[in-house]
Amino acid sequence: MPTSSETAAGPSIHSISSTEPLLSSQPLLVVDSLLCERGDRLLFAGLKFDLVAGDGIRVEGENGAGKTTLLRVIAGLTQQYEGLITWRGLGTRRNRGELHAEMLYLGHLAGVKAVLTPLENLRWWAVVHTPHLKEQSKVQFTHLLLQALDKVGLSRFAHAACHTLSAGQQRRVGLARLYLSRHPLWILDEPFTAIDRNGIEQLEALISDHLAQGGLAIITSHQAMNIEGFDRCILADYKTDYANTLEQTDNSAFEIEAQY
Amino acid sequence: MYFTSISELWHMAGHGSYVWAAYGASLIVLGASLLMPARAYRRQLRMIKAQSNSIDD
Amino acid sequence: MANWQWFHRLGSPKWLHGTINRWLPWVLVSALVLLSIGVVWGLAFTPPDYKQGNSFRIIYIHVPTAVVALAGYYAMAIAGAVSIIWRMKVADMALRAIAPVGAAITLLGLFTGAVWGKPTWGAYWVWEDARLTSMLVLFFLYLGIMALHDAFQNRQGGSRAAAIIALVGTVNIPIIYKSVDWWSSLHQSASIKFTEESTIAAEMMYPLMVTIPGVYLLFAAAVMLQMRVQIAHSERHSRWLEKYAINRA
Amino acid sequence: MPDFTVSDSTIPDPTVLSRNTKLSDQYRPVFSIFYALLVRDFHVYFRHRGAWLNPLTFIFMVILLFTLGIGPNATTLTANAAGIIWVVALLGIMLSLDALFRADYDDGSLEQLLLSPEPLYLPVMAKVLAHWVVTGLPIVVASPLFSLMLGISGKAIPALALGLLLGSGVLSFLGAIAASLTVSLRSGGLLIALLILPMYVPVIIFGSQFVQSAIEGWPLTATLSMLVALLIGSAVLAPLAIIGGLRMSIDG
Repeated sequence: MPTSSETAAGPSIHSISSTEPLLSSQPLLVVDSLLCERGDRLLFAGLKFDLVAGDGIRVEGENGAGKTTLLRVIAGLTQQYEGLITWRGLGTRRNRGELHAEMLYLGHLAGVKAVLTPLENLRWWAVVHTPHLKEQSKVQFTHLLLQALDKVGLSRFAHAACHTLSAGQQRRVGLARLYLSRHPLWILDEPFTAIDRNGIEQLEALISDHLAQGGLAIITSHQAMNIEGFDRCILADYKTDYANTLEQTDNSAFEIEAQY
Repeated sequence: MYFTSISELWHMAGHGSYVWAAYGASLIVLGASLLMPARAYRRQLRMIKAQSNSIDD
Repeated sequence: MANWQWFHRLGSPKWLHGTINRWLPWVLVSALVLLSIGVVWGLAFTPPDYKQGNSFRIIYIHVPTAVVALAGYYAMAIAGAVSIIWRMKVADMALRAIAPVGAAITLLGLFTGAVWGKPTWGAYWVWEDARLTSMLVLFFLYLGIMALHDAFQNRQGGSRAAAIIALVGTVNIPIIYKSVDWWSSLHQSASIKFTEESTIAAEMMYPLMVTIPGVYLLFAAAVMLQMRVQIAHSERHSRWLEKYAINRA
Repeated sequence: MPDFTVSDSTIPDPTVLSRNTKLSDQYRPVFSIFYALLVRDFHVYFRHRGAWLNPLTFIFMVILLFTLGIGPNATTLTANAAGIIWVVALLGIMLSLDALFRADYDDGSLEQLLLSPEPLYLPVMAKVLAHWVVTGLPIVVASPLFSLMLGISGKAIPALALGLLLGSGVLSFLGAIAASLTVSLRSGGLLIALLILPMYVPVIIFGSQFVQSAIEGWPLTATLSMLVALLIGSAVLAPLAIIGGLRMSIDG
């Protein structure tokens, strides 16, 4: 956990602690009395957790419990929820730009266009999500992209169309984004699927470094993850039926929501 | 009343079929737009009542 | 923050269900009274038009339906805007309720217009009549919204999509109506003149002043009935509805 | 330890951010996003030839069908030529709209685009523009051929091309609204037609009247100015609805 004073000479992920001391204990991401329905099935209600700088949380639940839904709700992709989510104290429903500027989301779909090459896929994504890289010359920018591809072992395929690559390789094009990203909050949905042994170890090392530098991570994964410092959010704890929830959360969600 | 007898009202000097066709259609359409949702509401309430009874007993 | 409470309570289906049950009888009765007075007055007591004869009496149902059809679409757009900006379930329900009722009334307007056209212009469907052609486009706009509602399994998505297309439709309606007017005036042969206002004697217009509000109120009643059905569907798990259903029997 | 900064990079090592200046305030790369998406979509479209060839072949075929249906007699064909070409062009563009967002939706890049912190107005504009270049522009370029097939001659040929240039833009922008609303649905195609054809009424009226008055030598300014107004209006307002539609579609 980096101290809240000036960060050490660490790398330049724009660290969370700021000039006026932001108490590292002050939560950056707060999720409060969250209720989600799928069709007329209640996924979870009253879900609550918060993350301070350097925290990681793993969402656990069997298939269909709502792991992906929860991640999409926090990422702001879904508006169909009751309850409150704040990033840096701002409600994410109304302040989407602030959250998305500092968040990287990797879903089930890698977001890789099969017609394009890995380099082209990274290029347009980097322009959209990592604007600070675009500041320098074209050559320098391409060099950075190739470097990221090299880190996921795709430098030989940088110019091959993605539909010629295997599913695992296509997912790694998605993962290459993590090496370009300087977003404090990472939301990764099943990042370890379809990756080989050393790929998993490399990714685990990357995530733990991200946390070490004061980043936050929300991850779902079927395999065991040996990254320390991860809390657990078990959806089953928040699973209730309709009867006693609608009455009680119906009002509380409205009251809280009204303030942000 | 402008018309002296009911049959005159019905014929309306030749235009009766058009006028009564229009008003007949209006009665059907406006009537249906009121009755159908009313019936659907009662059916839904009966279903809820049946569902709650099955849970209670 | 207190003043926001009533606004949010406005969003709660239980409050709306109570309000509808309180106001529905009044709206329904006054609609039926107004309509029956206006129709009987228009059918039996007003003298026929010197040019069109008795077929002009269809005006007392055609004009109100045409007016309410258009007003219904704008009401839907307002509900859509409210549901997009304040995300209120009630607005979604209103939008979902207005669409079928509006489509039915627009269809009625088309039918009465066509039936009125036969004795007056000699043909059931006269393309040069800009009002009728625009109402046909309006009917397709209503169908588009209903189709969109059905296409989505999750109701929230469907309501959002319908709200957006309703707003886009509202921006387009004036343009559509004006372009159809321009088009019909361009292609109007000398024999059929639609543009100048039909000169109906003043006292023949009075029944209209009664049937128009009558159809408006009936439209409102139908929409309320539809919304009540949706509340009963979406709140079927809630305990307040269960209690209401039981002691209502 | 993966090094976020590139060793010989000239990235200004950002001083520690104060609490309120966040990453999003520092950079405003909106136009570079517009350009990057435009280039990306051109790459995607030109990687497989079907993208711009299909609408064009569709239009030629339907003109053939119309001629077979109406009969080869030149006077009737020319009299209806303007209306035929406009309706056929409209259907050609509308049928190609379903693919506008669907490919991005299916492979997840639409999600990544919508997660951009910058306002989406220009990226959406870029996507519609790229789609228009692939579907609308070929129609405009091929329009002299349609005129010859249906007996339009003289000044009307460039008029048809200009009319289609303006009108196809309106058709693409309005159609993209319906495409954004139905992208998450399996049966999107027909629903797009049902949603957007009523909005195409003004384009059809002024477009075909513009060509008709060119054929008969009437003054063109009235219909031309209406087409320009429709284009500006839809180009400015449609992206707002498209963004709303896309955010709703991935919300499912």
